[in-house]
Amino acid sequence: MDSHPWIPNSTREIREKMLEKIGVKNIDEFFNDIPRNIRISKEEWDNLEIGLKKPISEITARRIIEEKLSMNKVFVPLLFLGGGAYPHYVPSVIKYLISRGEFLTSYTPYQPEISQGILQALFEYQSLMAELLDMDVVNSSMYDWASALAEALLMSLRVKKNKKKILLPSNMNPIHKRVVNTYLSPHNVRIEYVNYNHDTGLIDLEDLKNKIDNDTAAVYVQSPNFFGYIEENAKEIGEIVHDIDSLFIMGIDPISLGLIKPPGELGADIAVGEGQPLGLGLNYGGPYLGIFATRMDMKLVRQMPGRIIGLTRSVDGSRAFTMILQTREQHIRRAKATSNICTNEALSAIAAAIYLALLGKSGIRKLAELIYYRSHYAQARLREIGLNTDIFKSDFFKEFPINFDNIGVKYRYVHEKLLENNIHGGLYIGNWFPELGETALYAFTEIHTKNDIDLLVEKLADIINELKR
Amino acid sequence: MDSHPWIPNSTREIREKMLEKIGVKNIDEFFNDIPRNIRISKEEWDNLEIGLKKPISEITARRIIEEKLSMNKVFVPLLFLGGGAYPHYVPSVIKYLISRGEFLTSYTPYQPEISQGILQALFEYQSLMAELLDMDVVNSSMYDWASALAEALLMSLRVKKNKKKILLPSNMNPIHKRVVNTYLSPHNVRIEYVNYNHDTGLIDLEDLKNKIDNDTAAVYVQSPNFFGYIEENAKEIGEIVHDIDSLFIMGIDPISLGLIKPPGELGADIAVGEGQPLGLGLNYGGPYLGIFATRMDMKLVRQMPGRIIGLTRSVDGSRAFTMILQTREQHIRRAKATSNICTNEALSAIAAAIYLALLGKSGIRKLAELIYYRSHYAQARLREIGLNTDIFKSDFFKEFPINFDNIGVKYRYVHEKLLENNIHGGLYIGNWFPELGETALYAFTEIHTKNDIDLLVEKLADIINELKR
Amino acid sequence: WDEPLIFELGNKGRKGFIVPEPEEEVKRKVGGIRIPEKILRKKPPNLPEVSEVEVIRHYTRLTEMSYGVDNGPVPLGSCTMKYNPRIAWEISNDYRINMLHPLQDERTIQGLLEILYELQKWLANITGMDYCSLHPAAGAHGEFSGILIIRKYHELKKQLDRKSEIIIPDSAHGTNPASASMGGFKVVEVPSGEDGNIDMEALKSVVGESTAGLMITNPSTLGLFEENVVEISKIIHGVDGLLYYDGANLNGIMGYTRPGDMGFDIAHINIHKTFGAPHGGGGPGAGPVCVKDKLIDEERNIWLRDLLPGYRVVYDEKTGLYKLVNNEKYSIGLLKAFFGNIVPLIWGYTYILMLGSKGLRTVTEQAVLNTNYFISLVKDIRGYDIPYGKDRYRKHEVVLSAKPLYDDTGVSAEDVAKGLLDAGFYAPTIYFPLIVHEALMTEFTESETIEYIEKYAERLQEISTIAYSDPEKAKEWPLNTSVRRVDNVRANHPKTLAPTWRIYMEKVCRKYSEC
Amino acid sequence: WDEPLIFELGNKGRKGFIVPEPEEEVKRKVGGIRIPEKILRKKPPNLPEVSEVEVIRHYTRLTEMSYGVDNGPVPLGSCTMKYNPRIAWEISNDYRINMLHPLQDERTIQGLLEILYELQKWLANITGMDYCSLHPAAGAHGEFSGILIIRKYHELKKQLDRKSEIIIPDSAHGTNPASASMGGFKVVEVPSGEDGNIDMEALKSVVGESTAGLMITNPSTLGLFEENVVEISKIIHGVDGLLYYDGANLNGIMGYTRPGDMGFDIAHINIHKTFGAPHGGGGPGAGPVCVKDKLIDEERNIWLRDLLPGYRVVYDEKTGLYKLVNNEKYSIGLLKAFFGNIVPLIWGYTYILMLGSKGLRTVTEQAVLNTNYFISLVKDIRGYDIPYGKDRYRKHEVVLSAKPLYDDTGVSAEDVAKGLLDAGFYAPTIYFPLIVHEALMTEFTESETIEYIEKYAERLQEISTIAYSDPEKAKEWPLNTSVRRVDNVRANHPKTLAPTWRIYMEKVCRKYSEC
Repeated sequence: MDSHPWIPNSTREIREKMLEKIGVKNIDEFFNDIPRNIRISKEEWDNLEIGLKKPISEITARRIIEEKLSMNKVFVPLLFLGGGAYPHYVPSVIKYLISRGEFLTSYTPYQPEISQGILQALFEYQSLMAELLDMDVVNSSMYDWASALAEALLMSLRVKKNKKKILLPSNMNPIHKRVVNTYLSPHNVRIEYVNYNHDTGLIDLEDLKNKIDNDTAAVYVQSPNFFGYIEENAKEIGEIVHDIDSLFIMGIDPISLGLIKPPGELGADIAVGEGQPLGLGLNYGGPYLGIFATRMDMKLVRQMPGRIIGLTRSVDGSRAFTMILQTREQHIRRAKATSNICTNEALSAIAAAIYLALLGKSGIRKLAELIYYRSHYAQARLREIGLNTDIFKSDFFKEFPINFDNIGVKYRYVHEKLLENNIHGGLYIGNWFPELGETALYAFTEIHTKNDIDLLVEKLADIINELKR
Repeated sequence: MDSHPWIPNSTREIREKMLEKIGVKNIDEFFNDIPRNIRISKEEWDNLEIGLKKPISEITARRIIEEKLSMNKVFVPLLFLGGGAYPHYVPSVIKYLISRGEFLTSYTPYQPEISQGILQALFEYQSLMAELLDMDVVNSSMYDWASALAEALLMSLRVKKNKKKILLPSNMNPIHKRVVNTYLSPHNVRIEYVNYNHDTGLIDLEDLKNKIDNDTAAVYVQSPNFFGYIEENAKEIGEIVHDIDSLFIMGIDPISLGLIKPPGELGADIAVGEGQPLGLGLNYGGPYLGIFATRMDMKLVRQMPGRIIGLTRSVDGSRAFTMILQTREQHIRRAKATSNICTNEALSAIAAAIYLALLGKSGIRKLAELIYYRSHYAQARLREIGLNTDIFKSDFFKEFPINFDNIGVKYRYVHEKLLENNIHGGLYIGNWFPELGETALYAFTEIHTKNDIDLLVEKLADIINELKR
Repeated sequence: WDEPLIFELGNKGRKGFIVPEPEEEVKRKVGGIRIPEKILRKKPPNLPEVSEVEVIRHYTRLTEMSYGVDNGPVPLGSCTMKYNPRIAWEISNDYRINMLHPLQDERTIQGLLEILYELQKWLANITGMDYCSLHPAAGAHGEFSGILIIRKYHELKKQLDRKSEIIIPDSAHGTNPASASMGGFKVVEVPSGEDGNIDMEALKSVVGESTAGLMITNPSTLGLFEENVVEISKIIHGVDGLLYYDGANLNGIMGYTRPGDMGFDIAHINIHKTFGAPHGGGGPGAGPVCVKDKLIDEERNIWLRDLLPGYRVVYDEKTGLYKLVNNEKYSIGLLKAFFGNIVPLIWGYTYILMLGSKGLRTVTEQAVLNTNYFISLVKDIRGYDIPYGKDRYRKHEVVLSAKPLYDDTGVSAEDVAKGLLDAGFYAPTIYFPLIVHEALMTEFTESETIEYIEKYAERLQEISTIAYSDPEKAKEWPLNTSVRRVDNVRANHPKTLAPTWRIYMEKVCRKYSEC
Repeated sequence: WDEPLIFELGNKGRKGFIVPEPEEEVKRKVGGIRIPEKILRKKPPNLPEVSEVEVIRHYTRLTEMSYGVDNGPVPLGSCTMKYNPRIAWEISNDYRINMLHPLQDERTIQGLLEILYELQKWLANITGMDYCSLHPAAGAHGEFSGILIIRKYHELKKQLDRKSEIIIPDSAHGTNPASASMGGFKVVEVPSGEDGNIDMEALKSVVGESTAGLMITNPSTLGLFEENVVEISKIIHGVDGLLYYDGANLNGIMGYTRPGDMGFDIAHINIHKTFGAPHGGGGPGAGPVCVKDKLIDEERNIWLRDLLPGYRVVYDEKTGLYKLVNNEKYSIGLLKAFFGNIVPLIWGYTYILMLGSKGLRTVTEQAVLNTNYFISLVKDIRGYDIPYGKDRYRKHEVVLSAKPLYDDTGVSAEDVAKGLLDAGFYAPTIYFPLIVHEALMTEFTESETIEYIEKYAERLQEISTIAYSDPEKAKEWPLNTSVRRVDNVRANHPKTLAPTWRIYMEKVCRKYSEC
């Protein structure tokens, strides 16, 4: 093969020089220890369908990929899907900064002296997130909300060693339920679900009190819950949980914390959440950012999963950053580690940190307010055209369910009609919550202007009117 | 006004602190020296149509601009326009590197000690370009080819002080002719045009010999010329020019120099050209890169326009880069400067340098060959469908004129039909060269695959066939 | 070079981003915020107040205080830090990827699904496996998936009660035992022999009824190919255990042999190692998991592929559309909410697309050639030793031992590492694998230049020379980095532990008045 | 920190980019390359042979050895180096701009034309002029346009033979006399008075029959508003001269007064200064030129706007389309091949769009406030003086004189500049304007933080202290930069002059065997 741009030593001259110095005739000799019967011949390998078999130019690759990308349809801003991932605005500053190669192409900073920049950036992420959550300790990222939640539950089982039950709310994200099931499946633990109040959409406190017991290691609350409604009784729930010596875990949408009391203030022992809204693209589901935080209680901290960066000093007394509490981790503790996580979502965490720095103290509040206003405006307008936008009677943040039972067709029909108008409607949740009938969850953020919402309302009104005829 | 992200001191507290320290009551006081009768009132100013009058969010701005951009139609790769700007592939490495803020946001490196990086990058541009051109001295950029040519002509008038005539080829880019006219208009100089041979498309040597005289300061040759044809007699022309003690100026397409003898080898005293093909986007005409080079002859060098970076030493003997020969320039020499140029196209020059480094010694040849092949393939195929692709009998590089007189309609009709098929055809040149009839210049580069060319041919064949019916 | 914390920057009232006001009509119609008082946040979070200018400058400086492959070699063994081609950066930033919602109608993302479909196929071909899921977010996530597949396999075969052990060699990555443990298995370690291969007698002695499976990486962390892999496979399969392939070291064998051919049932792949996606200072990664298909239960027609996590992309001949499938009944389930880590997957797709099978073999060849060239330069340097498999060629990496150096001079592997940093190089992985004393696990990958490899070897020589002449000097390294050696005791001491700024301010700063 | 030249990197046979092969059918049909032997290049250019990895690393390092606004203040007076908002970076990299050919059918670029149309209008409103052309590529290009407009004006009025002089104050930017000279005019300099205004008596004494026009920037390079501008305008117009406004210092007055209101006929604008486009280490810039319209020839109906260079975008009510117009008959013509420097224009458009009139006034206010705050911090530092207009407030910039320092200690403005570099700051423009001895022309713009301005002032104080105590030390600066002071004599000496690598190798290196 010709020399390749990514393989600088693949020239004939260099290869020969190297082989000579090593004292072998050809490269194949290095592979002689691979038993013949499990080797793949060059011919067979070269003919495997792997890429286009031979190296191609960037020019050709771009054309091939361009053709595929052109088959994707972008609906943003006319996309009203939420359900755990939200169309938010990503400031250009973030795209610029996380493109810089010193961050992008670096590894986990095992050598702190040469990596102070990225260590500081991650420490700042932890610190900024701690302020937003009002929690003390934040790790430097998990894969996503769902896996962070699952690890939080595993952690609570370690902390509350003899307790074998987990209480989850039935109004939590049903996708997260599946992830929790996967993570907890190898362990001897019972998962029970606390009902939600069908009137308010919120956790039924009575049901919680009935189900919580001494065997309960942790209770989880998602707020805003899957329906988008704010669990206004979170503090009370926390007290119930703590009364029985369980851990109180909260799942949050970070932007909502501009308006809603943070988990720390509500008494949470562990907080988890999805960092995607903080300056990460939708990217069809990843990479996102699992937020994981806990109180400054060594009993908790020592059981935390994931990397933690700490602020300390160098030998000559200047400020320095380094990875701390590594003895929790797999590369030291192996089978006894608090988690197997190694590669995390560090660059996403830095993006989120930049986002929080850009918005700052007042910006996060203003953003939450804007989203609140826009989503409630949407509710009001959709109510006017005869849709059932008030399934629940409490207050929501950025998304809410709309019931379409009264229009006489399946939601699927509405979805198709909207698609024809280049609008991607909300998330159908009738399969997960059959008790809610033909219901879809619609999300509204700062990217949805009044005009966008009015357009959605107009098209939905057209669909409804056409059905009436 | 609220504090603005780009104006960090625009908070009430900081403003007050500053005003107090200065000892003034309010900001208006700073403007008291502006006579009342020429001041604009706040009300009047605030209501002027400037942006949206009030500051807006990045989110809003993006939507507004997105709406406009969506009204632009991108034809690349199915765009066959040339005429001085060409659709070429821009490697991602270039886009990445010239986005880095240390280059992007820096100024002309007046302070060499803190700007060695950008100085070295520009020195490397000069040096790489010198190798490609086989010239000794290259400045660190002009605005574009046309203005570089105009400055070259002004320079030759300075070098050949008592000569007042310039000979230009009639087959040069007619847009460049206009720019030359503008630049030379204030000066007492005669511009004459040398005919081109209607058989070969090349400069008519006899006509040149007739027109050149002792008063001729410079003779310009563009190769490939405006028709895309290679001025194979360039060396001979150079000798004719030098025989009469004129300067020989060549205009080139840098990529063509992978295949074609460089101006240095052909005897050029000054070389100019357009750097846009070397990794710069089309950008509707700018920023581009004016290439400007000369021989290492202090009589020439001292008359060069533009910035030049040199390699030298620091006081302690280490290698260092700095701007040299600044006494030629406006900021020192003022009215006696060799040019008024100050801001140039430095970042474009760095992009071109990266491009040349990426392609390297063999890549530039391979690229030129590819373009040669693709454009000649297009010629062969278009000839097959009955178009007159052989107006001239010599050889071309990446573009050539096609005459449509035989299909019975104006070229405009063909253009419209192609547009309907989402193809942007070549450049109509019948207005500039009426002697060529309904003729358009079609360009083909590495971005035009065989399939793209076949598609163009197919659509043109359809148009022709439909006309025959 | 000292950069303040973002909390120390800024000024009251500054902001870095303008949040639009709600439209007047929107405000009017909504009326106001009706969130109950008891849940309304009163105290704003203590976020900084900085301008956009300050944000750009702050992070620009932090990047300049960091080090990645763009700056020079990052020869961390097993981490496979190769060049990250910038074309994939541009493509992965395309809005036609960034703006796709994970729950978007499948018919509207056919282009992306085609990319993912092809990537699944290519990875299966590269590994010699049959089916791949692109779901896991990282290597360890893939491992955990694999462990859960092993678990599910035995569960479906109704033998999980006795299948309680996973065998792992002592040279394995830490994630292997951790993953096995997260999967509820007991970890049984087997030692390596002098030749670097697993000690077969020891293996045989631990394999038995309770063996659920075995996890190895091959080539091992010693950079050595496990020569008995076929026999190992027979032994494990003999007790109906499954073989798991840790793909971290795939860069050493691509094009010469494949996990599927060696007898592995399950394998994960690190897109951010072998296939050129960047590591982002810790992540994101992507760790697809693949299986060699086999029938598990004839009656219920359950195949190993049915156990894969997340979603697979399949092509529906009938509709001509790509779609996602997930066997809800037998799949081990979801390990994260959505499809997978798309951005690194796009990098991997681009990398493979542009190299093809032929190019990937060149990758392996050059990576291995670089390793052995490096060995030829350092093997005779005083103080370093290359234990295990004395006369064998290495594949993707080599583990030097600085034990002789340490014994002779007291200069440790860590000191050597700091001596490399001091000269502007990144250090190898140190103190791993655990079976090598004073280990320096070094991997250059195919994208390192001969010039750098030689300079690196020269620096190791220099370090040796200094260690033998002036060991105290070696203990001082690094001097040229942005900070000197970090005080790890203080960093981890409960009294001074500062995982966030608020804790630092409260605990370290206020209590000890040290800020 | 020393980075080799790209020519010193690489290795035979390496490449950084794969060029595709022509398709087989293409090769077959073409047959071969038929370029005549005599013009075919035989010797390949001596370009380096480097891999993509090396290119990324080389330029990454070069960027880290550079300094821009992203790194800290670049207070070069009159250069107006303000923050370059990153949103415009993203927008200007959009393929729907990058891939538009300048000769593309106007109907297919309506979005871009609308942007440019609005920008023309906004710039006209900002400057109080009537029509703008976005054609010029830089400020000096705009100036040259303006001079040619003056020339054409007099030519059309058939008075060019006597209109041979352009009047320029002694505080003007170097480009002003250079542009006038390129326009074929004789430059007549007028001095500034003690108050910083033009010496009106001197002006009156040079104005006359031969006065073609006058070029000034207002506020001047001293940062002072020309208080007599209305009178000056009357004087120049009185002899039928035209007034040209150099827009470099527009940042000091936006929202308070406009060149059009002051009596100027022609003005250029630096998009890369006032309107936030980056300077890219030297360019690209964009220098639109605007005119206050007036009738030149009633009979032929020629207006000043008809003289504008390049193309203007107009909106055609009839078709509802934007289109380009150029008055071929009276326009001064083209100054470059195509429309204009689109990328910086897009930056400027975004900047103005996001700030609006109100925000632009805040820009001016803050820039001026920053200047005067800086003055309040440095005015009493020993060794610096602020000549001209003693009690007047400055606008966008201030010129300190280090003459007292130089007289007292021998430490010059250049030494001060190097002392700033040594502390990690960029230096002001030095030795300009020429009328100030040991000038330090300093402009922070609105985007500098108070924190930095204060640190900058502190450093000037430190420099003064050191200069008075240990002047030799000041001569040593800088010590902390990537190189020490550059040997300018050697750099410019014909014997050692090395403008390219080939010349360096041939002349300096081979002759003196110094490489």
